[in-house]
Amino acid sequence: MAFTKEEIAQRIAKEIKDGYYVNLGIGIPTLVANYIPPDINIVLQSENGLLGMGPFPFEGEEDADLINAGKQTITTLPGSSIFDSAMSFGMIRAQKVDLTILGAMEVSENGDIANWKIPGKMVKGMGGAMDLVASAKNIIVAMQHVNKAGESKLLPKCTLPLTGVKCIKKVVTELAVLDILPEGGFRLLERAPGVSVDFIKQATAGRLVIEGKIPEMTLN
Amino acid sequence: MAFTKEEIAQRIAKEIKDGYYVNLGIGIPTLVANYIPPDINIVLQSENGLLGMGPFPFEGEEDADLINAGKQTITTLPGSSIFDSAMSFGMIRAQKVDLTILGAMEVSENGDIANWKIPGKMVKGMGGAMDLVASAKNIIVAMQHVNKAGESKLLPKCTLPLTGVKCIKKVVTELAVLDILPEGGFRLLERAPGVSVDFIKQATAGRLVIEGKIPEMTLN
Amino acid sequence: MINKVVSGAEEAIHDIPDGATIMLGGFGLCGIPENCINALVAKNTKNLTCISNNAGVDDFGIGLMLKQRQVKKMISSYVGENAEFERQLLSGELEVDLIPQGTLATRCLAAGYGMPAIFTPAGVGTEVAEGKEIRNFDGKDYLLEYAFDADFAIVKAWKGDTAGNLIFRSTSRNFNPVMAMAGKITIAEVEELVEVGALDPDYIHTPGIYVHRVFQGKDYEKRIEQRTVRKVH
Amino acid sequence: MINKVVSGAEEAIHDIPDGATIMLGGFGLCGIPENCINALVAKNTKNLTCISNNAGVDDFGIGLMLKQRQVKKMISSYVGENAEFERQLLSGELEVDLIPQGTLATRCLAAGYGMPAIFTPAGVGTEVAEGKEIRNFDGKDYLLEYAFDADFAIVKAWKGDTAGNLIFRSTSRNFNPVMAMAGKITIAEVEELVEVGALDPDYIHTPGIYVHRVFQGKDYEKRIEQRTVRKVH
Repeated sequence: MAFTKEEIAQRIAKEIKDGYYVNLGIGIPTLVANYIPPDINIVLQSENGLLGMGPFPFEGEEDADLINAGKQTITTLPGSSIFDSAMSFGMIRAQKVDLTILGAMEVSENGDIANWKIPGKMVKGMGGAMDLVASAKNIIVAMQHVNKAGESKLLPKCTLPLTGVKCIKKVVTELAVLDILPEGGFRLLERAPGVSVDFIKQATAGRLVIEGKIPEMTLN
Repeated sequence: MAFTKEEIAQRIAKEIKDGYYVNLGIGIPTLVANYIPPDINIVLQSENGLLGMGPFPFEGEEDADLINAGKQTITTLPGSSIFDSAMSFGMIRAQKVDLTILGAMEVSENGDIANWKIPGKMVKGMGGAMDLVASAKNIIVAMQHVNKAGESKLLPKCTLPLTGVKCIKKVVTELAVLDILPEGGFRLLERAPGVSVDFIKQATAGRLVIEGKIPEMTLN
Repeated sequence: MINKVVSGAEEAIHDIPDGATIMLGGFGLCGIPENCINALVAKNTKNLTCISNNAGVDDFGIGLMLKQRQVKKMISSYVGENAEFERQLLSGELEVDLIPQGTLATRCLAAGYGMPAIFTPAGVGTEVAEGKEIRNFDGKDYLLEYAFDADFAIVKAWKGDTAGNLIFRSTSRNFNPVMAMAGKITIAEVEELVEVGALDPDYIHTPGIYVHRVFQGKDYEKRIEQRTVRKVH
Repeated sequence: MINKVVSGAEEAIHDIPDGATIMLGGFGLCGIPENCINALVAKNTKNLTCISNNAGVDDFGIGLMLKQRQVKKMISSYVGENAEFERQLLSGELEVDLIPQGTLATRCLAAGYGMPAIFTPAGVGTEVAEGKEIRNFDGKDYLLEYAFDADFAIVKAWKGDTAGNLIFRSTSRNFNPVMAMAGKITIAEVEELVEVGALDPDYIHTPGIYVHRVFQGKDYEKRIEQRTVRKVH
């Protein structure tokens, strides 16, 4: 059975280590916050200028001045800090953020990512994504393995305008966990429960590297 | 009669206009603060990280955490602000400071200044002087016209290691007020009461430009 | 102290001419200078180049200026919430320069700190890098990006004093302090204007030296773009 | 929150090896990390490269390390208050790189903000420019100056929480926040260590992400270098 979005988020949460500063992108990455193991201490960075992001506020406690990078009303946790946009991207560029998790439209086998523009169709802008992917020391992509038309999003080469080059380290989809080899290629690390290696092969357009027996993903 | 240091400071205070942000160097420039006309509002910047510097504290009210760029204990005025060294020099480079007043060992007729080093003798460092002279839109030098050996400090060319090039706009000494012409040369603007133009000529090694009758300096 | 107080938004923006380049603080609708935007809409200043992280929504913020066709060019990082914007862009009525959010912030910082240009890795290998100088430091490529040159910066603060010192509240800080440093003329509207001495010098976010005009704004709507809440359990 | 608390100066500096490059906050004797300096003196760590605006005085601050010959090289902007320093420099025992104060601060900022290099006009046309790349922007020359690369930054704050968030008091702020951002490992000693939640997030000067170790210092002398007072009239 392919994983749900919630399960992708849950699987990614296992990559987060005690003491990490983490930036979560919009979409599936946001869900990761719900699955942080209770026994580790981490801090969420929101690139509009906050360290120590907490959960959504209770109804009636929303504060228009307190939002995350997805423009959602949020709360802060004790020990949080607020700063301006220059410092926010300063700490991102200086690699003080340990892990960045973001969505993608396409990832290529050499670690390129496209997630900001569909020429002639969608012109929303890159926001902070280009800064994040250009600087983060560790980036995990959370996305569906194939798009709505059934085409693989794991490609030999991205077809959409790039967000960043050779920057993605790991991809978690509803089908598999894969890392990207230094020499290029998606190395299959884990498969969703009941999903066959052959099925993943068919869904992956880029070079897939399969070494030995591939275990099933577990969630805790 | 040549001016005293206090009188040099008093004369320079006349150059300060309402609404100015001013940086005062160590020595005679510091004295300028005592002569700001009471009818204008100005703000003193201290490059260690303060806008709105006030007078020295009363005895017993010194605060080790509150000093100026000369490491002297000071006070703040209502409306002051504290910032770090990067912002302090950021606002200096961005020319937000309207006027910088500093001392010099030598000034050349093209506006170069030397005030930080005597090779083999004095190695104290330039502190913030190089930043200030490289960035300030308006710099006035307050100094003695001749050194202790009786040699002119207004030269065709500086002999000491430079602090900055083509940056000084005006020089006020115990003998004269001079500005530096865009094409080079010290233009005599005012002379100290009773000091003759000839006396100033003899004390000035650089090219002295004298146009018309030179008035005496007045102090208020 | 130098007094920077003006009577209100109208006076604050009175000399922004058609064709000016202006910066507008805020992230999404959070911390935007509502009063000054409304005054620019009322005055119908035209052909503006606007540097702002976002472009408002159709009926609020910079969206109001877009609707009236006051904007010639937008320099932003993300404009996804504004349908009229997208229409004008796709039809070619509006010039748009989309740049990475960190590049936007750091080009403001560069202007405020007197640095003519900065280096950033954001956009290397993408269309953002087209025509730009690339330089390698320690094995990593960086783009050379220039400091912004804005005629006016318009920001919104929580508290300000008459000397122009500003304090921002929570994440409404965002681009406001960096833009406040970057304008040739900086205008600050504040929710609460106080006398000098009322703000602690240690906690000023923007020193008054960077601010040329300050006034107490009114009728803040502070609209929330994405109201998200959790259930009480 | 992530807990950054260590037991004291000894633990904080325990892994600073001989030959390390360290930054030390403070301006003159104001805001210097007294506890860590004393611990480095006690441990007698050798061959240090010290980046610090000043070099202390003969019997206080970095002067104590100089006296013990722990410092191989100083990178500073002004060292005028230290006779032992001048003696070691003139005799060639000590390497010294004197750089403009703003360049020092901005090279810290560059490190903390992930900018490999910055441009500054300070030092153009002087011996500071020797061997450096000069670039003209809009008719003005600038030097290319590189971000610092420091193994450790040691700063002194007024208050800090267990997550490493720091607040500085008055002009003891100076170089401390920019150096706190610039160290590979940043150590902060604070006059008062508080629990998370005790500091207002809006008024944090250094976010904890930049700080790796924090401890409550003790026995602060806070020596005054130039005690200047005015008469009561």
